Amino acid sequence: MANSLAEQLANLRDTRVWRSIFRSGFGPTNLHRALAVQQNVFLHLSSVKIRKRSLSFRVTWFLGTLSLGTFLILVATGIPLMLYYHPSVPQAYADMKDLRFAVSAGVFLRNLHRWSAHAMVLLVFAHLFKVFYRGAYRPPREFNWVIGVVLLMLTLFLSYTGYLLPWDQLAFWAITVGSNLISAVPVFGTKIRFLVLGGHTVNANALLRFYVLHCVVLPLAAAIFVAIHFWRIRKDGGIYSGEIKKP
Amino acid sequence: MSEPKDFVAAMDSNSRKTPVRVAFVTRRTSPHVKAHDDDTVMTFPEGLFRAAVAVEVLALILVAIALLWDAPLEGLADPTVTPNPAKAPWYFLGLQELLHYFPPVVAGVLIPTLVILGLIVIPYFKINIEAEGLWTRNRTQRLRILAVVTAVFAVFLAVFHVYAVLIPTLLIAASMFFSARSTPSPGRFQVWLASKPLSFWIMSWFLVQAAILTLIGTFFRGPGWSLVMPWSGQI
Amino acid sequence: MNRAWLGSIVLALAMTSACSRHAAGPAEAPPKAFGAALVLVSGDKQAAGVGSALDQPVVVQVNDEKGTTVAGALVRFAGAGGVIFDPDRGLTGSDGQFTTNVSLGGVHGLYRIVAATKNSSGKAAEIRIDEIALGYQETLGKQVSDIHCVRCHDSESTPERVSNHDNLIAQAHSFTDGAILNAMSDADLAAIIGHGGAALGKSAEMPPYGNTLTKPEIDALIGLLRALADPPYRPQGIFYAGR
Amino acid sequence: MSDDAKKPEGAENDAAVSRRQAFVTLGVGSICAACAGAAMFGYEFLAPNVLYEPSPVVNAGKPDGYPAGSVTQDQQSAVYIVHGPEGIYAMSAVCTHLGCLTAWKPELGIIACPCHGSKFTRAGVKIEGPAPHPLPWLRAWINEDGDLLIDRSEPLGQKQFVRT
Amino acid sequence: MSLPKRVRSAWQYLFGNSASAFGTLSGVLLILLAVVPAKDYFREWLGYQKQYLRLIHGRGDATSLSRRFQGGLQQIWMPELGVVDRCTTCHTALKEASLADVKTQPFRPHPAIPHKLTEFGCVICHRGQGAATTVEEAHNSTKSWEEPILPARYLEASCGQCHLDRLMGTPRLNQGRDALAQYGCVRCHTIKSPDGVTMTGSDAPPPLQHIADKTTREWIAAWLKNPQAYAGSATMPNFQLADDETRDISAFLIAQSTPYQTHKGTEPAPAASQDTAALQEGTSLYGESFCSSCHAMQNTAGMLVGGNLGPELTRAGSKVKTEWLADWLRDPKTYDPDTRMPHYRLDAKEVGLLIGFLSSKSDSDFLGNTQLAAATPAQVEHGKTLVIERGCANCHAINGVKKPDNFAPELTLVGSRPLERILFAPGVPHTLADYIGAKIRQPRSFGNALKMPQYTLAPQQVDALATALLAQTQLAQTLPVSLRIPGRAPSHYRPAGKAGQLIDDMRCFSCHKIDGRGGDMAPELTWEGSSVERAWLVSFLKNPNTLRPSLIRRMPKFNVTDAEASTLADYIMTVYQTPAFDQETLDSSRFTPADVEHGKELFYGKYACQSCHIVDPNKDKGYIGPTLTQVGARLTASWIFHWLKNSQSLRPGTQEPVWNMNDEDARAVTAFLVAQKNAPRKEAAQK
Repeated sequence: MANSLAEQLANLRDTRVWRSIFRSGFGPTNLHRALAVQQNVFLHLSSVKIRKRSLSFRVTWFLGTLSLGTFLILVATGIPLMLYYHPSVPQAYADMKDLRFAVSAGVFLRNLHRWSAHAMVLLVFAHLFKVFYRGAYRPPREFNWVIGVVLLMLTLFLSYTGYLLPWDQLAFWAITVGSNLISAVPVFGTKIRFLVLGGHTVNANALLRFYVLHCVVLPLAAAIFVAIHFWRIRKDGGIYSGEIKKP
Repeated sequence: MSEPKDFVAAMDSNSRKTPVRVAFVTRRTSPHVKAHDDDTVMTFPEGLFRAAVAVEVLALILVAIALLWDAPLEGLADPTVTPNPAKAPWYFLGLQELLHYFPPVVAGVLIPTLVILGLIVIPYFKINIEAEGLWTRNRTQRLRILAVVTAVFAVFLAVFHVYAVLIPTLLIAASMFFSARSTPSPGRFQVWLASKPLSFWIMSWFLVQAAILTLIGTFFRGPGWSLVMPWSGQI
Repeated sequence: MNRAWLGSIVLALAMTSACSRHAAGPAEAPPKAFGAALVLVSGDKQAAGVGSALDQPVVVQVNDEKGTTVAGALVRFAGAGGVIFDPDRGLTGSDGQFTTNVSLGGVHGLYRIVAATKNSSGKAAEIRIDEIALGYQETLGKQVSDIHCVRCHDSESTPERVSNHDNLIAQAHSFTDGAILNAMSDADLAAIIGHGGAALGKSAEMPPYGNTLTKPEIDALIGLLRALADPPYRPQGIFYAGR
Repeated sequence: MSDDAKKPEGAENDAAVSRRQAFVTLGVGSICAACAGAAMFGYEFLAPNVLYEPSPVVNAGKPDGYPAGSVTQDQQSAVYIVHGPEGIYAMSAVCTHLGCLTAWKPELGIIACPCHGSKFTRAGVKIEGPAPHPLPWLRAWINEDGDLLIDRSEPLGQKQFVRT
Repeated sequence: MSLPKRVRSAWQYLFGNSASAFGTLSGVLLILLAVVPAKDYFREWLGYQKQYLRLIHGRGDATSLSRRFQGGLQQIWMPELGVVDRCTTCHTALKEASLADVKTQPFRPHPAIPHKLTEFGCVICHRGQGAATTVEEAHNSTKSWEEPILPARYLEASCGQCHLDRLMGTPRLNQGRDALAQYGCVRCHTIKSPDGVTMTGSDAPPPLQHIADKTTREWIAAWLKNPQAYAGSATMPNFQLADDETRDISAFLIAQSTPYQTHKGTEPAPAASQDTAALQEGTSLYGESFCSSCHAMQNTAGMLVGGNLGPELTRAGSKVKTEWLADWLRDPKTYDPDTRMPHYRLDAKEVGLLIGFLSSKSDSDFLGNTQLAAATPAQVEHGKTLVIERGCANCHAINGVKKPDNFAPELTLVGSRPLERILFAPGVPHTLADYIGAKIRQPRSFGNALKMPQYTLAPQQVDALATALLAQTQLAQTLPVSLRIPGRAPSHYRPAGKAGQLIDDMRCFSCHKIDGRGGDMAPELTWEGSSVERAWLVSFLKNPNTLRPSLIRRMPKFNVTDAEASTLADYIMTVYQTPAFDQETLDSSRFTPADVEHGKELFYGKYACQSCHIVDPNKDKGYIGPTLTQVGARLTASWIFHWLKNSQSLRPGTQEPVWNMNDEDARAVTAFLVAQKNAPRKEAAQK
């Protein structure tokens, strides 16, 4: 049975339909393996071959991969959460209660989303420090470092805008405190705050703006920058795996 | 960039020819080989499996956490009642802690902007590219500069009573002085420290500082932003 | 997951032990004497709103075999359903009596509280005391009763009102008279309250209240009768009438 | 990991290869199973457990408000309350064709749908138009307070009148 | 193989290379993810629903119970009330009366109440969190919701959110609201009803502008030290003042006092009669004047006997000066224009007797150890500071001290006060109800510097006060106005003219209610003119004989003159007429003896009126209603007739049942009653 299933799968891979979608088949040879990466729009961002040393845990601690992992988890949990969320006052809070008490697995999704968000901030910071300490920011990777800093900012903004959405005391006051920081910016401070909040206080407008930023603008920007970041890894010579002492 | 170039590189028009990496040895770089290409493996499946394993470990941990602990949710937002203490998200608590000491323009704008700018310009610093030890050149002069900077900084922080920053700063400065010490048979730790460039020291100082301030803001601040112990149950 | 379970169990154990230690509170006074029997002095069959304190304290007395009072005997009170005693244990006074204030639980109905003492050989003697908690309906019934009913149906006079019970030829049933009232259905009671005694072949001294009281008030009154009944009222199996 | 690294690719023995293959199958299979499970549970998640919708039972007030011979349309709850010679009955105002809200035309004495021109009598029977069924009758009754209640949740199979 | 080796080889097998690690971890992840739907399946509420099905299984009416049972999440949604209640998900049997024997929650049926579940849901009354579906979150105070279930003893507070008026089924709420007014809570704390009416005090704190003429500084100091030591029933709280503070406040109060317009100049002060015979006579006069209708006094057994409208007089002799008492008894208004005490028109001898009697009611222990030296200006100044600090002027009129505004926190929304804003005293459980209770019971346990004084209250009163305060919620303010049952608007009815002056002079409103104004101690007089015969009224005003023998509180004799009685009677007969019926409907002169005889049969037979009323004092014993021996001289035929038909419409709340008699019966009984015009017999009244 298992054999025939495997055969059937193998046969499936040989069909025209399969080939038309995946272009290359799976196969035991390095050619197949190379094609699998090359001909996939996502995997294509990385190179076909990778330095063996850079795969060692010691080198990167996989912090970049993990950061991407949290981002994917956040997207995967965030979209279902949007189905039970209205960005309006005070309905947003009631929706939190519904997620907690009425929606099947709603509380799990929210927990996972929330904890992953914290994990992402932590991992991105860790990634930054790790990259710094192993010297991977140095030329020719200096621009990718800058993109990394931009991604750090995006991560912080994503986390921060998401913070307001539950519309509870924690959210409201964290955003009140945080947004008042903006008004400390010389000259334009209060103007920027006015624009960000869509008003003079944290209110329904602010909630809607944060919602749009959190669900559309920032994830899109992050996705684009992540793509550039990955592409630049390849272009800048692969994952930096340290200098090798001469044998 | 304005210096005259020592070489000219041109694109080869032969598209069938495999591109080869070429190293240009200029006047400003030494000719010895620092690194050479390593063994490579296929990204698929080896690299991807490893990435998948890493992400799965992460997912396992996060799912377990999500199953066991509920995300915090407090009462409905009430603009008339400020909870005491009102805290920002944890990653901003270091900033909030600074705000406790400095005026908003300094702590809320100047410092974050400087940090971001600093992070961005790091790779463009010549000194980092060289990656040589801080004390390898101009040792006395650099020591003098370090002493002055440390002193100015210490006075500044002491005036604002920012001991949470002052003490770690002094400790880092002390270890810098320690690494600069010329001892006949330096220990391995000292050798390791001495090999570190200035950027390492600045980044370490930033990391330690951010960690300490965030920890204080998260765990040691209670009602009215007063100093409390985490086990007192007031946070 | 295991660790969390383990942690919560440990925490729960720690908390229960902490609580139980707290509950023990001040060390219990050892009894100075032992009695053989407990006698109720006063305070049973009181009715009060749910969760509230009874108006009168409950007083019990400890006697020895010969029936003389025992001073310094330990009396403990206990009750289920959230009954609170103030205090819940103590030694009898020189008159052999022990007094406690009782607060009833949050559910309407009968509360059975138990007072116990131990004799010299450690055998417990106890008495059961019934108190009644009134819910919304019974409380309303009591208000109605206080205005319209008790003057004739309660044979006891208080400083605030003089009982009219003995002035009647027909002896009005006490509301606690479960032996008679339990046998009457809700409809019977509603009829006699609403139409008066004369309409049902009983004494005309019971006036009709059908035009005075509203239906909810009559229902509330019946609810009060059911709550006060002694022996307690046990409704026959009610079948909910579907639409 | 280090073992693998030392061996040349071709030297992998069959047992190792098949074991590796088995684990890969297990891994991919698990992930597929998780996705399938998520898809199945997705239905559970997407189907709301509680609804924020008005109750299907509508209180239409006292029956006295509907004089004999009248047809009253309750716009809010999309029902007709008709007081015919046999008593009061309730009828859905939603056209059985494609769900448009029909309207009572007092001057013609018919119920008409604005969307595709279906017309019904006051008993809900179709006169003309594309509507496949007559307008469904709804269960109506008088509660203890004397109010007329109408249950919109399911159509009645037969005629039913409330006598006042 | 040793264990570590085994472990190592197992590890190597499962995680040895990236492929096996991938496979193993995917499997583990799958299992862990399977916990998510499993956790959903073992939800608390699902467990309760299964438990319920087991419970009803095997009961006689299991079929109909299970037919009515609805599984899954249940929700009551009322957007206009802001109600999302999922309580019925677990409390499945709220409407199942046949489960009356089930005592375990969550399956107990709900006791009968006037409101339907589908009208208001659960949390509007019980509080707690309606949206929650776990026991802990729904019932207890949590981080996200600090509103726990309201304990049963305070449940009437929820009624008070809509019912701003007195409600018969909520005695505790009524008691609490009365206490708020009676103990002067609302004189310091502003408490507004949701309809915007500010609660006002019903106590009558005496003005202190002329206090020096009334009492001594020693008494003031001793009273301030502990008011309840002077009179156990005193509503003035204990401000827990130190000796030097009472000394200084008393100094200030005496210093600020100004003389009042006394009778001294015009009439000689009557001498207090002190001999035994006079004392005996004074005691009788005190009794005959029915002073105890308003004033209480301890009897020899230590029991307090009498009303609570006026102050307790057990130790009055230790308090007041005799010259002041003489003036007061002659006409209280000269000292306090707003007093509730009526003007008794006593003659000099009677005043003397009463002074003698009251002076004998002294307690040497009370003032025994209060010795005060003459006050220094510093003490007076300090006393004034204290008076301002303690807010004495909130209740008392004091020269030179204004009534402060917003002296104490406003309590309009105290029932919704966030716990975060509350500082709990040690040992007080962290719930709002416990906080309020503790605060009322022992205000100073929350800090010695607090201004709130110590009251002497029974536990039931504390619960009642907490209940009334817990009704002051935000929800009460925001509920739809259509749900509000407004309180009765305070009446400012003020009769005019000569009769109005008399009514004011005799302070009829202290006991009687007319047109919505006045006390509830005595019968309402709004339609008195329709009810009584003028001749009877005049004689009653001059010499009120008792109508209800069983009552302790009775109408005092004011010694009115003929002219005054006539004026009052004229006014009452003209103005206090009901629009409900015409006096002319029944002509009593057309009653025949046969009517009377028939009425008598009905009276004694069909209606058994004798169970509550007395017509023939030798035979009848009824004690509840007024004696009817002379009812024909007292009441008009039309009133009796309509009274028999529908008493409640003429005087809402009367104990007389609505007989709803037919016209013939009512006419006959009226005829019988109108015939009862005998003069009152003394022995009957005393029985």
